[in-house]
Amino acid sequence: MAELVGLAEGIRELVRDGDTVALEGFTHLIPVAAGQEIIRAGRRELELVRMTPDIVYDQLIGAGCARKLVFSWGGNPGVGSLHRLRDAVEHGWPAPLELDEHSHAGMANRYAAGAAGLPFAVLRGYAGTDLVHHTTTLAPISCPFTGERLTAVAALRPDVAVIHAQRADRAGNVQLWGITGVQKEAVFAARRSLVTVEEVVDVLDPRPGAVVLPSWVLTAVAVAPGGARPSYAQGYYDRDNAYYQWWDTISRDRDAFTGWRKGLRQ
Amino acid sequence: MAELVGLAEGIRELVRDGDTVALEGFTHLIPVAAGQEIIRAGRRELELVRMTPDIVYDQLIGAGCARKLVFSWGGNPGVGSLHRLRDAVEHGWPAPLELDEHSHAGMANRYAAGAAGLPFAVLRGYAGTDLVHHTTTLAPISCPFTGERLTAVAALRPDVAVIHAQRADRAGNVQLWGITGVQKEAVFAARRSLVTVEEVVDVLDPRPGAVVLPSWVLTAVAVAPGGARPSYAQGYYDRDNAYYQWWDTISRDRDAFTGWRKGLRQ
Amino acid sequence: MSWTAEEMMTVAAARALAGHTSCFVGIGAPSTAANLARRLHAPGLALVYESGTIGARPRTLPLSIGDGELATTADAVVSVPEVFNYWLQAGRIDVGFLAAAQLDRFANINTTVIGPDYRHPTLRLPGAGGAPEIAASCREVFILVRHSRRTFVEAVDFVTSVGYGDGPGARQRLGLRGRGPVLVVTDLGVLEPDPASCELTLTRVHPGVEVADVRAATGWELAVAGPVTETEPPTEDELALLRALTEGPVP
Amino acid sequence: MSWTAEEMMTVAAARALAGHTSCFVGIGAPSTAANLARRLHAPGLALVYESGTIGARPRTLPLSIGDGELATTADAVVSVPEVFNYWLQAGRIDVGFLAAAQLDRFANINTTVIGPDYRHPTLRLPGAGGAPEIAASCREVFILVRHSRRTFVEAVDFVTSVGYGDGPGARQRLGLRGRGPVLVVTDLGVLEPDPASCELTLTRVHPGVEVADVRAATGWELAVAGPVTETEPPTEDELALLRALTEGPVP
Repeated sequence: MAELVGLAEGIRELVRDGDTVALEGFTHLIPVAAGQEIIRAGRRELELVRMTPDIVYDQLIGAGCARKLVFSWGGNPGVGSLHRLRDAVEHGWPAPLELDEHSHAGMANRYAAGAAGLPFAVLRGYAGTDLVHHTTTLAPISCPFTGERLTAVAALRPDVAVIHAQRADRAGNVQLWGITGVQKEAVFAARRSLVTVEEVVDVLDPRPGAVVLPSWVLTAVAVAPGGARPSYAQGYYDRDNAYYQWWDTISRDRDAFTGWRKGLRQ
Repeated sequence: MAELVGLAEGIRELVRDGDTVALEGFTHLIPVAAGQEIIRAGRRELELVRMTPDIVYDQLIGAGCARKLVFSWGGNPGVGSLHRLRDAVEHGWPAPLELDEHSHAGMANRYAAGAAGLPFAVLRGYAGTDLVHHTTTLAPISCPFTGERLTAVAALRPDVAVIHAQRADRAGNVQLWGITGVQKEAVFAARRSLVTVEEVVDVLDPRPGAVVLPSWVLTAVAVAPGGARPSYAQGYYDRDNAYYQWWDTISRDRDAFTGWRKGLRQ
Repeated sequence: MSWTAEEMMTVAAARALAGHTSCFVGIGAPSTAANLARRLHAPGLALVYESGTIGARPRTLPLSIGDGELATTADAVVSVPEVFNYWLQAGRIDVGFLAAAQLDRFANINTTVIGPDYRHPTLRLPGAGGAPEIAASCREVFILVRHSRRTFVEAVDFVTSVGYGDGPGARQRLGLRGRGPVLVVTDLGVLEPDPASCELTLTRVHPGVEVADVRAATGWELAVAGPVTETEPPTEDELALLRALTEGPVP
Repeated sequence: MSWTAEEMMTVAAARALAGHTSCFVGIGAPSTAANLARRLHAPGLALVYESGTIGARPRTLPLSIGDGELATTADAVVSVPEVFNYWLQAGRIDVGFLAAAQLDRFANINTTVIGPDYRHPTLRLPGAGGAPEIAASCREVFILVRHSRRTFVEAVDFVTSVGYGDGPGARQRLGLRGRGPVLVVTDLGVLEPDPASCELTLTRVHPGVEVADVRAATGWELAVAGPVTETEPPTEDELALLRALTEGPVP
């Protein structure tokens, strides 16, 4: 059963130096507060996994938490580049960043394989692209029935997955709705999981489109109101688009970023 | 876009002699009216696919519509045997029935592969069982990353899938809820699809747990109130348990069955 | 208060669920036992049915694994591919409950055909259903079956679901990740696999049953544990709750 | 009424969606064009976004492919694995819209890195996202991109998404099941693959654009169709609806 924990405590217990860590949330419900708590906790040498590394991963990378990035699309959505990610890749600042790069379909299937307890997934993809030359986590595979050539991708098995959800009940059952992305797969693929929620309620009344993750498949739940800002939490708050634009200016400059980083410490 | 058709017309157009036909519905929303319409249409040499062949498949098999059965569990749920299925397998009456037999996990993954446009799926399953000696639609496969031995199952690609749902709107968008089983996968795996519904409504207001199949992924929709009886349609009617027990007595005896079969004709 | 052998079997199985988090349930006696356990000592036990209902809390015994009551009371209803891939195969479920038409000394199960020829069976049974993967992937498996020589056979006619295969090491060689059957509860007693030989061994008899009765109902030379204990008889509470369950709705 | 080259590009792309059932949409110009098409001539066009929103009818232009407006107005919201496997990969989507940082004469696309060394790029771009499988699996692909020698290059630095590979037969050899890019709409005109050579060929220029302008903005020796036609200028209706879309909420 999931333990109800404080956010700082939960992050310090569940995310350790050197871990493979997946923070998921596809534009919606991005676990930003949890990501910034990882920076505060001073974690190092993380292998960061995320389909769409965006602002919070730019922050983690700029803060020097990451050794490696496993991803499929790294940008500031609707705005432009992730400057800290680019600085790490283009100039090795603050440290070189190893990449394991896939397509969205590949990453989604890697999580799904992990969630299903399989070592790999099969998809139609990658044929003819240069992605095949730059990752060791894909391989050709033949259909044993038709002989067709397809692509196998290695399962993702993060040490810990972190997601944000709208709410939990007192037993630690979690409910999220709206665009629910790849969060169930990320949690199921991981050895440990932490879910931050907007609020704890008595009863999770059913909602159209809701995904429910029972307490017994989770490790910990932490209340973190506004924990997805500047992304949005459907039914709670909208995306803070100005922050995304503001981040573009802060992150362009190492000094401005360093100032932001210092301000993050309590 | 899905065409709104009459049930008899829809079945006659979409289900042809010799077709591979999947009627799905996991205990709930079994398309019984559609299945009986296939009997009325006198279809022959069908390859019938269904995870849980139950009364309606017993009827189709007894009526001589089937050449082959692809399945994972064939029984009268909560009651006992399917006597027409047994008579076909044990005594070749009214005709021998070829079997392609799997486990539920295998069948579910075969549909999922078909739905995803893949020729096969991979699972942990079948190792050590005698199922491997009696079907050509499974094969060993090795993980290209870890070397682990797993099982590949061939995708199902029925010519036509038939399911029953609670309702559709006038544009032919379909909504079903409650236990939704493997219906989306069956429809997506098939080349053509027919959905029978309890009713047509103006607006499909969202419902917790509902699956929506847009009109543009379906071939035809037919109104068939009570079309899942004697199984149930959540929100409309309960399972008619007496029918399941009554069927046990009718189906035990070839003459009693033949009488039932004659009564089915209009 | 008197009770039937069937009731003793169900109560013994329900008791064995104490301390477990989740249970993959088939219809019939397993479902009754699991629902009894939730009312007795395991109110938090998550029932998972292969129809995709996760954490169902049925107020009455379901008529089938896809009963509407399961969907209405579940924490979540997921698709059938999802329940098998993400929940069962991934090893997320503690206990799987299985029945058997035939069972051998290594707890291998047949629910497919009776007779030597698969193509021309003496008796066609329903088949595999969810059982092979339940047997492979649950952390532990409980088998619930009535004791008779027809069921407890020297060799099963068809291996539908693997117990311990041909003995020690077989599960590992086959890549099966769960522990396998740890408990066989019958209407006569309880069998458990010997830790060294994996052979099913009589460890308990139900009240009023003699070891000789169990031997007589077993189609192989049954191994018997040094001390065979006797099952505690059903308590009044257990029987009252069980009968309320099997005889009608519980509020 | 006057218009910008960007507006002409979006209108031309929206027009090309006529007669299509479903469209896999990326954010930016493709999303604007697809939403314009729904307001103009294709009210039934099903918009599918990689966030899993199926049949979204956004009342305002989404800020991202995961905008809440998409979820709120969609026929269905499915998981990200599902949208890629069951909807895109299965070949269920008519048209996929792609952008490009670099594009070659065979419509191969780079959105990964600029520079010859992947490990040490001159410019790190966002990467693949959904594009490789959109390019592989949609029945047809439209590419929307501004025309410049920086973008229309002799050879892309990295093949992120495959157009026609190295020419005729390449898609078949690679097992790609969609037809590939059938239309490249730019701010200068429209390119289409030559049916025989698969090479992108200028078939239309937008009003006021000369063939020489397009040649000058293309980094390879551009093939030009026998008759190059001129795009119909945007109508007042098209411009009014487009501006209402890009400038604020539409009721």
